[in-house]
Amino acid sequence: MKIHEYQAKELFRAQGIPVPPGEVAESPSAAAELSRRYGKTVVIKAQVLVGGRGKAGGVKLAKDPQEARQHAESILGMDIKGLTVNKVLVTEAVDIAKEIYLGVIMDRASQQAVIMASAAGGVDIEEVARDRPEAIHRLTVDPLYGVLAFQSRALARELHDDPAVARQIAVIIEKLYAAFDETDASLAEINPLVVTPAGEVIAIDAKVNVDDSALFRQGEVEAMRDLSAEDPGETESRKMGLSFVRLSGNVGCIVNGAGLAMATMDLVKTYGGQPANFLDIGGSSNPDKVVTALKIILGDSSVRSIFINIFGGITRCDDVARGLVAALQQVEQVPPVVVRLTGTNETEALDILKQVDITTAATMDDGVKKAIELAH
Amino acid sequence: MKIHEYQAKELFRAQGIPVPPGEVAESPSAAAELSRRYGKTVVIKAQVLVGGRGKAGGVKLAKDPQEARQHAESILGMDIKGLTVNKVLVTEAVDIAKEIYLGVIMDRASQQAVIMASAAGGVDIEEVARDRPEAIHRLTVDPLYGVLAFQSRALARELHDDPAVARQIAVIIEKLYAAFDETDASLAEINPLVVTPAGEVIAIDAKVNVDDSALFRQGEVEAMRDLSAEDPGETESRKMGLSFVRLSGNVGCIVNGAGLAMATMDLVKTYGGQPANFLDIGGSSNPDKVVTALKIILGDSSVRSIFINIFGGITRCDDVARGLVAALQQVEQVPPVVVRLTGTNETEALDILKQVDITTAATMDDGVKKAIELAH
Amino acid sequence: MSILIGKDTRLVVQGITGRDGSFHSAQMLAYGTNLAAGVTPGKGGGRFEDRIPIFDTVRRAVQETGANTSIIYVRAPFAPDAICEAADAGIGFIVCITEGVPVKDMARVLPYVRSRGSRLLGPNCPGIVAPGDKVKVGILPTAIFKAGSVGVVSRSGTLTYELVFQLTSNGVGQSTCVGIGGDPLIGTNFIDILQMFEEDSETKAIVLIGEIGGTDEQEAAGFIVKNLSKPVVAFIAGQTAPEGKRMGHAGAIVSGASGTAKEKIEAFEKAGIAVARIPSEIAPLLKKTSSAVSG
Amino acid sequence: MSILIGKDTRLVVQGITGRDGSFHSAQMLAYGTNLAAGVTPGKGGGRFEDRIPIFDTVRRAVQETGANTSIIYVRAPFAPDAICEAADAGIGFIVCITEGVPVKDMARVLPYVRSRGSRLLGPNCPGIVAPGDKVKVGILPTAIFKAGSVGVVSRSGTLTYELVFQLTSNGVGQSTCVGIGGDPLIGTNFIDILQMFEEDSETKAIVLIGEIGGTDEQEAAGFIVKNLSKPVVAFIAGQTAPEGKRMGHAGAIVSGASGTAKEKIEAFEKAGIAVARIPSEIAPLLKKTSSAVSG
Repeated sequence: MKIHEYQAKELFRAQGIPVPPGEVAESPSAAAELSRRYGKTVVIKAQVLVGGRGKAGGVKLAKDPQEARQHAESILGMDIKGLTVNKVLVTEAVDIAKEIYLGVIMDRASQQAVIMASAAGGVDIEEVARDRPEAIHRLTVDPLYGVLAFQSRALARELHDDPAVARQIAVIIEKLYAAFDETDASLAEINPLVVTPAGEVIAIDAKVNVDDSALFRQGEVEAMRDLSAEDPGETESRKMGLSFVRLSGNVGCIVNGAGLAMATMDLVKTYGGQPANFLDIGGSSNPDKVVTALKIILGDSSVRSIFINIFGGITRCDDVARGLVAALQQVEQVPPVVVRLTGTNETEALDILKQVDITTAATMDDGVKKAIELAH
Repeated sequence: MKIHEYQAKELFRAQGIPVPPGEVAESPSAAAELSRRYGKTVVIKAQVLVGGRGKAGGVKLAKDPQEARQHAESILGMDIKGLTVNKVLVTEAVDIAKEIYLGVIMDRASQQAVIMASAAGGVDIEEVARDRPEAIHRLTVDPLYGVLAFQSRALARELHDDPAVARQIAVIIEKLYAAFDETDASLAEINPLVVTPAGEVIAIDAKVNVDDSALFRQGEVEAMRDLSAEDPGETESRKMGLSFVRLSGNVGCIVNGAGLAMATMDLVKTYGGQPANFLDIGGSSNPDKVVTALKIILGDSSVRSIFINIFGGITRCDDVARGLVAALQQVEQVPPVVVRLTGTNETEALDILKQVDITTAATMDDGVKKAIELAH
Repeated sequence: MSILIGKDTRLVVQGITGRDGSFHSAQMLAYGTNLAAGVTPGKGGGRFEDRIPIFDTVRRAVQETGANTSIIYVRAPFAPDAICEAADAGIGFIVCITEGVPVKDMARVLPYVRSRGSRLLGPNCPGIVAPGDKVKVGILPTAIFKAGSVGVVSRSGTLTYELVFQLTSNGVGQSTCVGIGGDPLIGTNFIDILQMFEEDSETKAIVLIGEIGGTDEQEAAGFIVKNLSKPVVAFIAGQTAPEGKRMGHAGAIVSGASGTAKEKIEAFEKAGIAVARIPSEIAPLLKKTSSAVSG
Repeated sequence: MSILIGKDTRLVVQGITGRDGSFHSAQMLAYGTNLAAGVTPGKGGGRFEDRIPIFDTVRRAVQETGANTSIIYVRAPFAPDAICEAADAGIGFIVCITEGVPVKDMARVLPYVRSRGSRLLGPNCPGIVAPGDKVKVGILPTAIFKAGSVGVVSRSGTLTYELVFQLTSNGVGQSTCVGIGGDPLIGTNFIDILQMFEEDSETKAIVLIGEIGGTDEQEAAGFIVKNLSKPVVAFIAGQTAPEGKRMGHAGAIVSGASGTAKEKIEAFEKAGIAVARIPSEIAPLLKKTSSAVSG
C-alpha cells in the first residue's frame, strides 16, 4: 500500500526525523492561508501516489499567499500519469547546501532490509544505480539486530565529511530504519535528505510503501489509505478479497490464480488482443466473487468481451459452473463471455453452463482466441 | 540489585500480569486502615530483601483491621536474617486451588535466559530442583527471538491441564519474560503463581533482581533502591565506586581487585583469623577511595586490625603509598594496619610508608599472619 | 527417486482441524501420502478421520510418530510461529501453504529455520508432488500428474496446474513438481531445487515456471549455465504486467525497470535456455531438447 | 608457540584516544606488541604517538593495516557495539577489557560474534600475554612474566598478577597467560583455553584460577578428566564469600547452594586434579605434578 508524502512525513515526524513544517490543503484558498501562516516562502507539492510529479509541474515555490493560491489552483485537479491531484502539501521552503539520498527496502536476494544511501541525492536514484553504481552505498541490516551504531556511523561518514553533520545523519539512518521496521514497510525513502547551509539535516521529501500482508496489524497506516486516489475497481475488489489491476485493453479477464491470470493476459497479447485487466478471483467458487468480478470489469466501458479462465484444480468444476451461472444471471448487459473450465466434473460443468448464453472453450488458447474475436 | 516484593509487583502490574490489590504500610495503623479499605481478609507480608521471611513469621493472614494492626505490629521491626523489617505489604488474600512456580533467570551455561516452571509451586524451588529435578520444566529463550508463542503454549500445558487456565499461564509466561527483559533482570520470579478455585491465575508473590551493570539505563528500577534496607557501608562504597561486603570477623581487608580480595579473605581464614569484610578498591591509587575504605571498615567496631593488600601491577607503588599515607593521616583512631605493596617502584613506596605508623609485609602470607596476630 | 519427499515422508499437518487443513489432509491421504499426525493446540488426544492422532504440539507429534515433514495451514498471523515450532521440533522439511504472511516476519523466520537445520518451502506455495511415489505435500490437484522424468519448479499455483496438465496431456510425465511460492521472501528458491533436480537420477529434464518480480529467475539462469547438465525449458508469466502493481502474488511486482518478464526472458535466452512464449509451447520444446522425455 | 596471540598478531585498539586506551597502548607497544592501528570515531586521520594510524572505523583499519586482533577500551554502554563492529569487520580475535557491560547485551552480542566466525575474550578481563613472543593484548603488568612452559588461565585480574608473580619468583615461566574475565556471560571459557593449551606444544602444564559463581570450573574439571593429557593445578578464590552477595566481579556470586568454592574444589579433587589451598602452594604443586616445569 502506498501513502502520500504528507502522511509519510507524519510517520517520520513521530519517529523524530526532522521534517519542515507543512500541512495539506484541498483548495487554493486553504493553500494561501497556510502560506500566510508560515509567513515565508513555501513549496506547493502535488500529493499523488505516483512518481514524476516534479517533471509534470506538480511542485512549485511560492513567495507569498497570492502565489501560493495561484500555484495551488494550477496543481489541484492536475492529471499526473492518470491520477488526479486532490491535495497539495504546503510546506516551508528549505535552503539547500547538499542533497542526500536515503532509502530502506526489503531486499529479496539477501532476505534482509537494505539501507541505500548516496551523496548524490535529489535525483532519480534508479538512474544513479544504473549509471554510477559506485555512488550508492548499501548496508544490509540483520533483522535480529537492527541497525547497529557502528553501521549508521560508518554510513553517515560516507555521506558527509563534517562530523557534526554526519552525527545527525547517523541518527536519521537509525530512525528511518525504525520507521520502516515499525510500519512493516517494503520501502521507506527520503529523497532528498537536505543539509542546509547552517549544517542542519532535514527530510524534505518522504515516501513509504507498506507490505499489504501486514496491514492487519498496521491499523494506523491502513487508516491513511486514500480511496479517492485509487481506482474504484481496486477498492471494490480488495473488499471482496479479489486482486484487480486495470489495464488499457478491451478483453476482460477473470481467472483463478495470479500466475494463470498473468499468463492469460500475456496470451491475449500474443494472439493480437489487448487485455483490459488483471483479475484473480482466488480458489473459491463463491458466486458473489464472480458477480463482483463481472461488475468491476463492466465498469470499464471499453471492455468488448470477457474471458473467464478457471483451472478447477481441487475445486469441483460443476460448483464453479453453478457459481458462474448465478453470477451471470445477476448482471445485465454483459458483453460476450467465453468460459474455459477444466478439472474434476468438467462435463457436468459444461452442461450447467448451457443455461446461459456464453461461448465455451476447451483450452486456454482456444478461449483466448475466441474472446479476441468477439471483442472486434 | 534487589527490590522489594511490592516493587516487583508494580513492575508486573505495569506489564499486565495479574496481581492482587495491595499497598505498603510502614505503621500498624496504616496496615489497619488498608485492611479496612479492602474489607476482606488480607495478608500482612514483611518487605525484606532476603528469603525465608515466611519461616521467620514475617507473613500473616488478618481477618479484620484489628488483626491487621496486631500482625503489622509484630512484623514491623522484626529482624530477619540480620535485616530489620521497615515495611509490610498489605494485600488481599486469594483462594488457592493450585500453586505453580515460574521464574526467569539468566543462565550462564547456555548464555541465554531460561524460564523455569514447575507445577510444584509455593515451596523452595531449590529443594525441588535437588530432590525432583524432573518436576522442573526448563525453556531456553533465544535472546534474538524472545519467547515464541508455541513455546509458552507448550510450557503452560505442562503446568495445567485445563486449556482455559493454560492459556492464561501462557500469557503470563510471555509477560514475565518481557518484564525480565525490559528491566535487565538477572532473576524474575513468581512463587507461587496461584490458580484460584474459579480458574483465575494470579501472581501472589514477586521477586526481581536487576543486573547492576544495567542500572545506568534502568532509572525507574534504580529509583526503587531501598537504602534503609541495605548496609550503610555498601551504600557508601557504591557511591565511591568501591565494592564492599560486610562479614562477621575482626580482620579488616582492603585489596585491589575482586579475585585478590577474595583470596586474601580466604587466607585470613586459612591462617586462623576471621575476615571482617570484602573490599575491592579497584585499580586506582586515589587517596579518597582509600579514605572511604578505611572509614567504612572503621564503622565496624569489631575490627581489630586492617590488612591492606595491593598488587601494584601497572599502577606505580609509590603513587599508591602516597595515597595510603594521605588517607591514614585523614582518619583517626585507626586499629593497627599492615600493608603489603608489590609492583613497580616498590622500594620507594616502602620509604614513603615510613611516615606513618604501620607494619609492612613482604608477601601476602606474611601480611595476613601479621594482621591476624595484631587482631588478638 | 523424487526430491524432498518420497516413500520416507512421515507427514504432520499443522492446523489439521481447520477448514483447509482437514480438506487437504483427506486429499493427501487419498493420494497415498503417509500422514502420520496432526497438530492443533488444545485438540491433542483427538483423531483425524478416526485414525490419524492429533497432538497439541509438533514436538509431541514428532516424539510419538517420528514425523519428519510438516505442512502448515494455519492463518497468516500465526504461520510464522508455526514454522518456528516445526523447526524447533526437529522437522527437517517444512511446507507453508499460508498466503499473506508479513514479509518482516519471514525475514526473522528464515534465519531461525536455517539455524535449526531445517528447510522451508514457501510460504504462499501450493506444495510438492512426487507422482511416482504417489506422495503429495500440498494442495495441488493430483489428477493432473503422471509419473515420469520431468522436474517442474514454479513460483505459481494454478498456472503450474495448467502447465503440468498440458505436459500430462502430451504424454510427458513428471518426477517431482515443486511450487516454491509467490512471496518476496521464501525458504527455498529456484537454485535450491535446480541443484536437487540435477542430482536426482530420476529427473531427465526440467521445466522452470517464473513470473515478474525480483531477480530469482535471472540468478537461476546464471546457475543453470554454470552447474546444470540437464536440459531446462522456462516460461515466464507477466509480460503484460504494468509497473508498480502487485499482480496477485505479494512477490509479483515490477519495481521501476527491475523484475520485468522481458529482462528474465532475456536472461534465459542469453544463457541458451529455451523459453516457451506461450504455455502450449512447453511440451514440444521439452521433447525437442531432451530425447529422454517420453510421449 | 603461544595461543591466540603471537608474532602474527596485528592489533587494532578500539578507543585508543581515551585515558585507558592510550595508556595501555603505550604499554603494549613498549612490551613488543605489533600495534597496527587505533580506532576512535571522528578522529580518523590522526596518529597515536606520531606513528600508529587512527581510523574512524575498524573496517577501515582492517583494510588499511591488515589488523587481525582487536582490543576494546570503550565505556560499557558502547562496548557491545564495539565488539560487533570488530566482528563485522572480520577481526578474528577480539579482547574486551571493559567492565560493567550489561549481561543482556552480552546475550545478544555473543551469537553475533559467533555467527561472524570471531572469538571474543572477555568482557571484564585483563587480556592475554605471551611472554616468549613478548606480545601483550591487555592490561596485565608485563614485569611479572617470564617465558616458560606453564599455561595460565584465570577468571581474575590482580589475583592472576599475584599468582603469576609467585610462579616467576619461583622460577616457573609461562607459555601464555589468559584472563577470561569475571562476568557471567563471556566469550571464551576455561574449556576453550584448556583445549588450546592441550594442543599447544610449548605448554607443558596448566594453572587454572577460578572463583565462586556459576559452574564453569565444574565443567572444566569434567573436561580435564576426559580430554587433557597435561597436568593441571587449580586454585579457587572465595571460600569465605557469603551467599547472595556479588563479590566485586559481576559473575562472582553464590546463588543459593550453587557456585560455592567448596563445590568447585570438590569437583577438581574428585577428578584427581591438584588444588592449591593457598596461593603459595601453586608453584610447589606444579613442580610436583610436572617434571617439565623448570625452577
